[in-house]
Amino acid sequence: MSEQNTGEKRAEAGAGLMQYSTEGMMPFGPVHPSLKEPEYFKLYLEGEKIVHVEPRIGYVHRGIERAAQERTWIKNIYMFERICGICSFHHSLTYTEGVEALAPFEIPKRAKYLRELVAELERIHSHLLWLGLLGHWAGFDTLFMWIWKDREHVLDLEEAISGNRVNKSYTTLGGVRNDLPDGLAERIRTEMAYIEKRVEYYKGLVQSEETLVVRTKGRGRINQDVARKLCPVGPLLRCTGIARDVRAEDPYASYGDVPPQVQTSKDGDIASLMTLRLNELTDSCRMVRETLERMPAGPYRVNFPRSVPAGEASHHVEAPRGELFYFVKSAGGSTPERVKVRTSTLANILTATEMLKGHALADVPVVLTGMDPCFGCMDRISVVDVDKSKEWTVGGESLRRYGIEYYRRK
Amino acid sequence: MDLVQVVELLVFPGLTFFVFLAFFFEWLERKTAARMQGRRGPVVTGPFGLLQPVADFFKLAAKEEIVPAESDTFVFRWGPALYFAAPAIGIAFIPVLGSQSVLNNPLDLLFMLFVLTFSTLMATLLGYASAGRYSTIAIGRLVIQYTSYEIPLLLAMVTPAVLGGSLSIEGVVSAQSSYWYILPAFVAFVVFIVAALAELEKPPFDIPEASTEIVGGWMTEFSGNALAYIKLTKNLSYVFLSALAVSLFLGGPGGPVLFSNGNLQAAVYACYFLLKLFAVGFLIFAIKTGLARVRIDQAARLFWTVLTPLSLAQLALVVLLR
Amino acid sequence: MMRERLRTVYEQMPEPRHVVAIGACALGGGVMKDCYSAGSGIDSVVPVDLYIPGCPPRPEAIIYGILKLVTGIPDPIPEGEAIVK
Amino acid sequence: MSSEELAPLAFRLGGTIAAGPKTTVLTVPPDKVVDACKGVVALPGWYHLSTMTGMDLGQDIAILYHFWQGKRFIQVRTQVPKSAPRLRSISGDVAAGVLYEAEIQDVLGVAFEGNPFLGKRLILPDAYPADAPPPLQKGTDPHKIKKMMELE
Repeated sequence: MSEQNTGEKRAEAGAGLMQYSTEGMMPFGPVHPSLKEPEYFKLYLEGEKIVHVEPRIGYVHRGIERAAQERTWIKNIYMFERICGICSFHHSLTYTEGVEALAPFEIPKRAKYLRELVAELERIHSHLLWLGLLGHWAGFDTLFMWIWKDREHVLDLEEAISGNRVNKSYTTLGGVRNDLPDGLAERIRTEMAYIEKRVEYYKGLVQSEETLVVRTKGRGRINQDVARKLCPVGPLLRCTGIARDVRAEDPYASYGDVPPQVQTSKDGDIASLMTLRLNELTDSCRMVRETLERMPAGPYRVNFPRSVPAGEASHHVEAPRGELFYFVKSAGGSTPERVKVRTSTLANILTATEMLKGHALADVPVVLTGMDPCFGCMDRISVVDVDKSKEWTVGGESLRRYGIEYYRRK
Repeated sequence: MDLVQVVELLVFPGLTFFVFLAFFFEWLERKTAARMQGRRGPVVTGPFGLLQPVADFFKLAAKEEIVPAESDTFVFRWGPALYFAAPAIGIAFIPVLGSQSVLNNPLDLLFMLFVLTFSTLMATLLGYASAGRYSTIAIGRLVIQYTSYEIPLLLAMVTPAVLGGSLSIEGVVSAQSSYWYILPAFVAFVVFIVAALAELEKPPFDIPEASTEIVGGWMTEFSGNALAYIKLTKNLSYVFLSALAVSLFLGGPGGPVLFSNGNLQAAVYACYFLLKLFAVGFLIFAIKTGLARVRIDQAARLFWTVLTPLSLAQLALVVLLR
Repeated sequence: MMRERLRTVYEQMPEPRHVVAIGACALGGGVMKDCYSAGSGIDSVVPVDLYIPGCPPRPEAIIYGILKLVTGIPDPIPEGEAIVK
Repeated sequence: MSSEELAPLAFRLGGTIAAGPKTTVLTVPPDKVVDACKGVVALPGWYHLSTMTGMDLGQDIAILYHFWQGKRFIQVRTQVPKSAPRLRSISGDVAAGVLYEAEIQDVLGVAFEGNPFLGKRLILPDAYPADAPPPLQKGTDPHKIKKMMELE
């Protein structure tokens, strides 16, 4: 890094950032009951109101992209799916489909259907997990317990299909690792009926439960212009009313045959994110059933060569949190030349800081859950106010002065 | 003060009895919440896990205690004892065996108000003394919450006093021999329960100790023995407020007379009291388990714009009726 | 960095305390062992009382392990003495 | 489809277009990259910047800007020499690029002028040795870095 030259520039850029003293700063993490992974948020408070947020997100940075360059193509599947525990299948799916795009092989149709089946099951469990966590972070532990109990049904299904609850290692280069076990289709149908029933119940619950409604309505609101500028992905984008879904726009696996009905909502706040995700749950249940019905017979896997032809491929899928992007470059050897991973949470973090601004401390957990953060994916970010070019040079008793100014302006 | 009174004060129906009730209430609370949430709750220690709260208390009390370097050591060390004293004194004024209570005073309803305020004040002081960031935020919330719920709570407590024409709990209890004041003062009862949830820092008003936002609230820095006593005090306050609701709105230990023997009848009165107490406790558990946490401004708005006018209207109605 | 913090937190914890290493990465680095920013086992930082393998371990495995810890904790071993069973 | 749309832009900036089955690659010189990205986001519907990739090619470092719409990607591509790895930041015009640029700065040592993270760490931990080369540059030994970070 050309360190010596960047000194001036650094000072210049630093002046544009908001700077506050540490008084009135509240640590939120790295280990905090409401964060499921170690991350650190510096919240600058004025009473209960957040004036500035500085997440520092690198406590689980591991260096996977570097390690991927030294492992064989097949070994990398198992590493990439461990980037994230919640959307692990989507990571391995994006990677394998990206690599398969480089090789002149047609993947069996049955394998594609099986991939969609497991991907949708994973979306169901991820969305349920999100809704439960939102309940927990809003102080509604009963909702949390109920939903996580229902989620176990889906995890059991995933285990029955692939052998593991979380890191499924189901997809592999050239297809999937094993066929659907006998008799499982019927069980999946019963469980889907159960999940659908529960989802209908939760739909009513989140709209009628007054305390939950006041905590989520109008919180963390973003509009379409902000969304277009900051490029969030997934439900965070769709809740503003922009109907973008990789599954529908750029179908992968068998989404061309069993397409989703893209759900949107208008308000762009946490309450609309809840209804949006619940609607997606219903849709996912439908897709799981349809995939089972229309699944063709035939082989579920073809042999894949150990070395992949040289070339570059970009591939993306709609993970539960939004667009998950992989860029794969092969030089023709047995290891990749470069694999670039862009996870959904990294794309959403800028929008999340925009959502947090001006809210009360009590809203932080709810709004942060709203974007469904997965910090293991995100590595580390320390976010600054990009829009504001106004200078903030404040020293020792900064916050007090800031407070006075704030009220004078009011 | 003779020996009988001392025993009454310290053992039955005084402190020891209510401390056991406090442990039982915690068990009941955990069990109810667990059943409502599809879990099993405590099952290991004692029959049905009944002794789990006791075990937890002693486990916590035996743990190493840590005093933060920046804290006010004196308050930090002795504050929990005073905090415990508030409900411990308060419960002595609750009639359990008939309409007589252990301690009494013609104006003890006002003293109850003082006890409730003192309890909150001690919590504030403890949080302040521990000098943590989470504690500081928490006591800010605590004070805001206190100023919001105090007036509705006061009005709700005055309503039965007006109905009974007495400012002593004994007087209110004995005035309810023909009918319970929950009937004419139902709104006041509801307001009292909601304000009690706020006083107890239970959902939806567990704002000062919201674990997902500010870790342990004003209790964050406490550990070991002090934390054990703070937790016990919270459970004791639970019992105390439920008992207050029973005395003011549900006729206290009053009910049909079954025995002419004074002692036997006292036991029957105690049973009546316990039944009503568990009913009120159960009501609070059920509300608490089924709700999400509101924000502090929403809580303040609820108390000031809804509950205060409601309780005022109730009081005016009661005054007009008399 | 994180090593020192972890050790500080461990030392700040009131007695009695036990460390449970859950998952392959906590045990010995797991699949991330060759990554430049990942450690290789938590027992090089704090003493571990119980290891639960798996990536990730099943909930039943975690419960089983902790029950083992609860029911089978040997008395504290004086410093310098080896565990002989 | 996007090739024709891109043609005037490529002509104006002196770039070349290569259309693949899924991706249209627009290669431009390093000083034109901001104009190229601005031009792409100005096309109707092409506001979404998926991510940016940095690649060590040996002598040069390639920077790829991935835009997505519908079934196609547009990849704006440029190369900077490894000896003087600097580039103008697109964060003023495409705000979503801020974090992606900062990430490339960390892992490959490319300085993006105008990025608020210039000279600051974003992805790398604080314990990453300051004198070690950026981790994704060729020839960096992960185990050596691990030793320097006292992880091994």
